[in-house]
Amino acid sequence: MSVGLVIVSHSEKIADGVVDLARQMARDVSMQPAGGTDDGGIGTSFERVTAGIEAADSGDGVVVLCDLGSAILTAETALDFLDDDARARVRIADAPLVEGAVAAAVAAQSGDSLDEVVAAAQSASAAS
Amino acid sequence: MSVGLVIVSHSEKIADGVVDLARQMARDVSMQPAGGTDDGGIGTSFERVTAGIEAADSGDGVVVLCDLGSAILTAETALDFLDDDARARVRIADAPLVEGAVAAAVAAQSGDSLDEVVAAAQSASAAS
Amino acid sequence: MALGRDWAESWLRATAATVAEHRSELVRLDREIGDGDHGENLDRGFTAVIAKLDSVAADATPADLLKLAATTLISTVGGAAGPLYGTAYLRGSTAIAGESTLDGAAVVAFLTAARDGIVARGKAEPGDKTMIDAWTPAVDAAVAANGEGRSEVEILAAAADAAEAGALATEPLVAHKGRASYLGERAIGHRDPGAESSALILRAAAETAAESSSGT
Amino acid sequence: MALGRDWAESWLRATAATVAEHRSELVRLDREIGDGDHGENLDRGFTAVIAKLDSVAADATPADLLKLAATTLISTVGGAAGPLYGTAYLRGSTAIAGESTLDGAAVVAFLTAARDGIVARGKAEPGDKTMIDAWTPAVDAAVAANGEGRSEVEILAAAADAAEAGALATEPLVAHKGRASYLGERAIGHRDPGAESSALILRAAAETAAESSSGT
Ligand SMILES: Nc1ncnc2c1ncn2[C@@H]1O[C@H](COP(=O)(O)OP(=O)(O)O)[C@@H](O)[C@H]1O
Ligand SMILES: Nc1ncnc2c1ncn2[C@@H]1O[C@H](COP(=O)(O)OP(=O)(O)O)[C@@H](O)[C@H]1O
Ligand SMILES: [Mg+2]
Ligand SMILES: [Mg+2]
Ligand SMILES: [Mg+2]
Ligand SMILES: [Mg+2]
Repeated sequence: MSVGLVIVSHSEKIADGVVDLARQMARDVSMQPAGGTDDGGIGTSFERVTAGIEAADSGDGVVVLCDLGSAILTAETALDFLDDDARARVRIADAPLVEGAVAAAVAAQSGDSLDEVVAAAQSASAAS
Repeated sequence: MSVGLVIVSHSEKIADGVVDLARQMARDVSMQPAGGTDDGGIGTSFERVTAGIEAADSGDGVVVLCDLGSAILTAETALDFLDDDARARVRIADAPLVEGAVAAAVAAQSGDSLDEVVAAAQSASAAS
Repeated sequence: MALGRDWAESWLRATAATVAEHRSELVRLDREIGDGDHGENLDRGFTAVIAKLDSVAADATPADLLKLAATTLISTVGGAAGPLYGTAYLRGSTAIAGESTLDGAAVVAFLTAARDGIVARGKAEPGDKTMIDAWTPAVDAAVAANGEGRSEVEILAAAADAAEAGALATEPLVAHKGRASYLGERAIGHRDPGAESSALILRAAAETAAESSSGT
Repeated sequence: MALGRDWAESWLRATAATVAEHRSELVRLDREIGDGDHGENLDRGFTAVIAKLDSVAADATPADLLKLAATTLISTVGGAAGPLYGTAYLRGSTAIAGESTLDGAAVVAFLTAARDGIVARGKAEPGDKTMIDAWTPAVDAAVAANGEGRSEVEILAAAADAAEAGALATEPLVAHKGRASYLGERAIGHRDPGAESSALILRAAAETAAESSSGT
């Protein structure tokens, strides 16, 4: 297994597209889009984020990438509702969404540890 | 008028979603998605980028935001093919795609100059 | 007389009503320095809260109702206000867990924990032009009123007055958190929508408290 | 005998053929350290180039054909190789503009300008594990062969040999440009797909030059 990713965006299209893009360089990584509100509008969904974290978690850890500040607030709230054991395996990366997701996906595909995948996301800058 | 934006992504969904997202905070800015290949696959399209720049250019300048490195190569090539006059009004921002686009859109909406919009994009970091 | 289960329910219903009434004003404020959805977000959220109130057991505590509001807002608001108010009600309800009626100290405990929850979630400081700029003066005023031995109703009225003043006082500020922070100096002259909605919420608390203690 | 319009057309057709033949090998290399589309990208691009060759005027120069290839690749490849090879053929064609046949100096001028175009576009340095690691030794070998007074055919053969060696020599490198740079040390042991396709392109140039000068 490997570290999984959750892509939290205000836009369903962005989250889905980031998964498509990162998938090209990471065929085997569990990547879950969590974009848009429950009804697909612009905003974030606690349910989609929570479900994404559960689906991405194979036991090796989950890295959550977010677009704007309120996506981070939603992701942090989702973490609060996890049990301690699950929460210990989840990290919210301080990284740009698209660029961080691709870097994290490549690291996860290579079997990197949770901390390494977070570091890969966070060292991703604008397009390289 | 105001500075226009072109959102260059390897994914049509990402480019479209970024425009939707940035639109919320910038109702009047010309924002053109240029995502995916000519047939909508994952990749970048010289034609879509060129058309995006033309459509976004109202005379006050255009800021181009890109996801990965090959998107920048495509955008730079598109710039090479513009006439000198048009090219002088276009800048490729060294900024994360989603976060930079939102910041740039807000600046453009406020009537900022081309250089100011570029600076806004480039000072955008991971989610704030 | 005291603030019990019925007051908590009245407060939530009155909040939904005032949010619906001020929906377009909140949208307008958020359009000026944000994305224009704050009124919709809260209207959606509190409408969902109201829809759940009928199924609450008769022997529920105020904390039970406020915790239900918390989880419902978290699930339905869709913007920053969802996790922020959700965390506020959640932490606030924890602070008064098990109490069937709230005295002045309990009201202060609730407001303090709610404000601390918003700070824990959003990391904003006073002066950052956020809802904290309504909540912090509200908590200070509540603490002072309680220290002077005032009633629960008076404590909530003092909190609501301070929150309104605090919301107004966000107008000259530059934002350092949330979407308005993208605007830099251009946020000056605009009231923070979350501070405004916080003032509405606390005014609803004060008014429903006054009504329940006058026995209406 | 000399390298004229017909050679340029033969080279482009041979390139399309060798790219199609090695398509899955290029895909495999790109899957190991990139996104796995390099073979498809080039196959799509050169197929589009070929489709345009029939409409080229009989009195076209080599530069005219190579410029057509440039703009077609830019429009159709869809990956980094599009702007990179497009810029290479564009700058290369500018360096030999108007010449109806290419002597050794012209071949060197073309290769040098093409390589410089890739560098101008992609900002890669030798050793960054990119197509530049095939092009730079190829240009160096071509310059040397021309300095020794060798024929155009020999110059291109020397360039192709050097490009192949350069592509092979990318295997132990860490990438500093392009997608493979995401992999860090894990790119070690894998050949750069763009260096490999560059070697194929230059081999096609040498082989078609040999054929056209032997009069076949
Ligand atoms: N980090 C934060 N800390 C405290 N309050 C915040 C923070 N971020 C945003 N807010 C509040 O949230 C309000 C906006 O809420 P809303 O419109 O629902 O969210 P969004 O920005 O996601 O659309 C702001 O007016 C502000 O009061
Ligand atoms: N900045 C660059 N400079 C030179 N060559 C580059 C650069 N970026 C990528 N390349 C070359 O492009 C090749 C990949 O091409 P391709 O697969 O078509 O692009 P993409 O990465 O967009 O899928 C790499 O193997 C490398 O040789
Ligand atoms: Mg809003
Ligand atoms: Mg919003
Ligand atoms: Mg590729
Ligand atoms: Mg590609």
